[in-house]
Amino acid sequence: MAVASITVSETPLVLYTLRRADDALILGHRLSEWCGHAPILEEDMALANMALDLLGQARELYSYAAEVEGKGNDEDKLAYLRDVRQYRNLLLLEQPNGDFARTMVRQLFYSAFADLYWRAMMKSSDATLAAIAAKSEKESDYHLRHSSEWIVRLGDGTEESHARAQTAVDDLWAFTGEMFEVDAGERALFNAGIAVDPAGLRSQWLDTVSGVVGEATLVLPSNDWMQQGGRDGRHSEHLGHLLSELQSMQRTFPGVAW
Amino acid sequence: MAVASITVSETPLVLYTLRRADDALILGHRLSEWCGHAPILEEDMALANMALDLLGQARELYSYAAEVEGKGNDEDKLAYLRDVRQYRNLLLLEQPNGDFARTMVRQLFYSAFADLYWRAMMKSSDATLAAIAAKSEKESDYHLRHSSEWIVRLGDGTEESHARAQTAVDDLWAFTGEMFEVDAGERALFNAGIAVDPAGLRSQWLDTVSGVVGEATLVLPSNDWMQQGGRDGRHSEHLGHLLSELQSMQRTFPGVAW
Amino acid sequence: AAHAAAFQARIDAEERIEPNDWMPAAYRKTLTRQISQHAHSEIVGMLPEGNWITRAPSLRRKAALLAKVQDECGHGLYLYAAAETLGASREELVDQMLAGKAKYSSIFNYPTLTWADIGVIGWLVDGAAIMNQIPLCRCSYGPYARAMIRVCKEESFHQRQGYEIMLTLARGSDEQKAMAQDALNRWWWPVLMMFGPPDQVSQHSDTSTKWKIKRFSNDELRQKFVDATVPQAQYLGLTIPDPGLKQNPATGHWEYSAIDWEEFKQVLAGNGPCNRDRMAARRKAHDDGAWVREAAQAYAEKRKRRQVAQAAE
Amino acid sequence: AAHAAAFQARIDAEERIEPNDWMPAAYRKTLTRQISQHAHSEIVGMLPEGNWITRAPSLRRKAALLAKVQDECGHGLYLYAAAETLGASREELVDQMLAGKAKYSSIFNYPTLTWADIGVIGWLVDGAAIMNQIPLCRCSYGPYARAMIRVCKEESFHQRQGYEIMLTLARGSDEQKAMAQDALNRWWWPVLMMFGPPDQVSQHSDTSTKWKIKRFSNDELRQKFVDATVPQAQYLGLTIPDPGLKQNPATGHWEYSAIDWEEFKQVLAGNGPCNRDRMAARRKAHDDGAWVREAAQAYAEKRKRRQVAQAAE
Repeated sequence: MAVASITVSETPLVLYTLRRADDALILGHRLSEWCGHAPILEEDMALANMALDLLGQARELYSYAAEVEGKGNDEDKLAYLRDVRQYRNLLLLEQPNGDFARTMVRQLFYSAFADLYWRAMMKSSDATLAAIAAKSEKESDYHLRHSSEWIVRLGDGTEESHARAQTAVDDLWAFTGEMFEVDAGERALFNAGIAVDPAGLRSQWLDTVSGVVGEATLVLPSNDWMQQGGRDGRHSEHLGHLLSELQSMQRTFPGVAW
Repeated sequence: MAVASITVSETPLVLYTLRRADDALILGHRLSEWCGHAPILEEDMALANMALDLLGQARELYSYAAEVEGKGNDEDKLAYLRDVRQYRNLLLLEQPNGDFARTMVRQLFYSAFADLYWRAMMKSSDATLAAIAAKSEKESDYHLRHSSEWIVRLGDGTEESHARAQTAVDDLWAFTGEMFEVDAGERALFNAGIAVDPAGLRSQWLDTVSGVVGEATLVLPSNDWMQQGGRDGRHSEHLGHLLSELQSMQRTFPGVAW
Repeated sequence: AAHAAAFQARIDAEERIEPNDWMPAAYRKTLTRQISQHAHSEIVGMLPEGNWITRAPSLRRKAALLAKVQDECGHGLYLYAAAETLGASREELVDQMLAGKAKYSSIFNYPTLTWADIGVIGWLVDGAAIMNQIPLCRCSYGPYARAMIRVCKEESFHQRQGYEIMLTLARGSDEQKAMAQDALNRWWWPVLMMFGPPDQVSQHSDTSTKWKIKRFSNDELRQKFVDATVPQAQYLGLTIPDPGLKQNPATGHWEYSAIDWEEFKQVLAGNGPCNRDRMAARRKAHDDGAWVREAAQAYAEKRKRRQVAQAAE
Repeated sequence: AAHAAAFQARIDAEERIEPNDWMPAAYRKTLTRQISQHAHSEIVGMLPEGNWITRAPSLRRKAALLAKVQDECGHGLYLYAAAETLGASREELVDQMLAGKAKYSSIFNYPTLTWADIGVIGWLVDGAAIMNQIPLCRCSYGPYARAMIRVCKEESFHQRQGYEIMLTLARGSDEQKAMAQDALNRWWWPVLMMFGPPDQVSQHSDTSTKWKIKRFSNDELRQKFVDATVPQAQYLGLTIPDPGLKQNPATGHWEYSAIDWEEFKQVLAGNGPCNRDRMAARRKAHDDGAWVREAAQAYAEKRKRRQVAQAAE
């Protein structure tokens, strides 16, 4: 009987790195689904750009997680041979693209966080994470600007685009709280100066997002209930379908090089 | 290195049976995608009924193919461990569901054929195929009636439903020719009284389909170009995606019982 | 008042109330709400299991799962028909649900993440549903009672199928066993919540009991379910995720830890993992199907006009 | 007439014609058609490869494929910009394509069935495109020539990537080798057709040659391609699916069997395996994106009005 999925020794640093790698891969994968289907060619370019940035981040983070783990895993094993319950990405990032407004709202919510997060992580005592952060921060800054510009255009565009953008904000809002949650393992990494506490980024994140949403003549929901589970592998039903596609080749042809 | 896909010793009878099994599985799978999403609850029931009939046919046909082949394969190995180039179904049947009109036109085109085909196959000199035919003919008869009734309702319903039904007819027409094509291996089976030549069913099929389409105030396209390839595993791009979903569990967890 | 007394006397005598019989407005309203919520639950309940039809790991399981989900749709149809005998139309009831004004069972707001969830849903969710529904086969309202008899028969078939999926996993590879345990861990507490709030805080129960719509309290049914389920889990070799679970040597009952009713309230209020997805899926099916329903109606009207015209010739 | 003579003299002297220069109407028309068809091909060409982005078998390949498809989109953009210098708007050109009135390369009407098709497209389809496009870098029309220089540079990078995918497969497992051979079998003849009809029946070539838009005949380029490709296939250990293929000892050229031009004509006429799917995908992207384009325009107009209003204060 062949082995199905790999096991990962999830020490705090491995798990921490893996969670960020999964974030980048899953959002990058979602963005790549637009390729060839965007509303204008310039957006085909821009969405692919953002997807490529995120795939690049994912590859570095997976490689580092594999290195820290030291059990012979590598970027591809970590990406292609873990099942849905082993994935640790934020629920926000696995949500389907929906229409262009939904894709851009997802991007705004995440990039506004990622930009602050990576900037803070540039001071990590872990040199590899600090280096990844420096590159990722520049990329997130562009993603944030790009998605902000679109949210303003859509929100303050036509009646239809306004309604679509507002629906997207309402539907995705409950997934934003998870970005600021941490567990005990992560807390230990803050104390070691390796990681940063995202709770400290929340008010600045809210300022950024409120600013964009306000300029877009949209409103943030008043419902404060926030959904969680992604960090522990309790995902929505969407991720399993994404993975069955993402992993189909590696699952069908196990153990060969491509 | 684990084995990816099985190999099948495609003697004429194995291949012949496998092609019909793939037809039933792929169409059944497509119909099952509607489950929970149909326009009315009665159609959720009806589409699931048809899907179940087809899954049942697929299981009997795969089991028989495996028995004739005699190499230790079984219905699940044949369904879950062949890749896209090994699948032999008609291109018509792998086409995405699209809207309800497209699903029903696909069903009409195929059932009008299947009903005639299975009726003729009831006289097969192969007792197993004759028995499968007897059951399948009854089922196809219902599928034909059900889809015919819907095509008439949609074609002769509203302007919108008429336009959607006509588009579906136009788009799927080029896939109907493949039902009547045969290769040398199949021809040998006709001569042995095991199989029937579908070419002989074509004019009756056209009568049935023309009658329904005419009553629906729709028209058949005048373009006579017909697309082929499914019987030799040259599929559309849609089948690969269908299989990555259909096979995901067996590919992820090879060799275990469920 | 004479009507009311006669009505209650019939109830007390275990007679069945039928659609054309006199009944109190509150009885009608309570039953309409309960039956339609039950119908909505069957329909929304198609979605979590439907999520695995295209990925079922064998053809036999695929066919069984599809047939099961189809049965649920059938249950929805009988139940809407039963509600219609009380004067509410299916369309109106469905519209209430799609508008978010009518509830369905909160259990369907949890996601099916692995194949083992299909086993657990059959084993525990259907098991709990049966526990709730068996007493309803003796409900005072005839059409509902008769619908429940048919539903219960099919549900116990589903429950056995679900248990058999679990058995296969529990006797399978290490990964399969882990998958089964994980699914049990995620579903156990939500399933216990299916029996509703604890008796001290439960609404509706008083009149429902008087009218013999409800025959057992939430906590009684929940206890019955736990007592039936613990030995099944033991046989499977799975651990119920409740470290406080223990058998009371005096009563023989399995006592379980406190339930997190805050989660229940949140899910009920719309804040569950899949509430948005479920409603979105049902609304999309409804909206995408509008042109089909319109076409069917337009055709039926045309046909009628033609028949009238022909008859007039 | 004096204009025409001076124009031809500049062409003959290998001077570049620039957008504001005088040019014959037929030259403008020919170039607009050719450049826009080329642009459409880049955009439709995103689809067959795009079909594998979500399923690429390693993260490195996934990133490379996505970057490649993005490059194709970029090529489409430069080429539309080059066509716009001739007075046609991108919108108008795209509308022609979506209406089925403008062509794109028929090769993109074949499906990508396995991962090896991604290798073959890079190796052969891009290889054939480069063969066609290198002479265009010296095309008489400046903006087109400059666009082609950039395109060719990127295409040869893609071509090497594709060959490297093939090499990995050819040195891989038996299944991978079979996958590579199968892809070659399916793509070989359609790729040879990319050079267009044989010289005896080719249209447009006379004036295009005179105007130095076209510098080699279809058959010349096809032969050059076959000669370059046969040794590459040999190195991979793959068999070109042409039993008649043989090297002419006198000329050194690899002679190939007759091409099935009937298939070419059918695909060109809309009867290829993916014509309908490709057009449907592009139309859907266009239609689904309409509200986004409208919103962007509405916002730009609002903003302009606000700036005018502010300036007036």
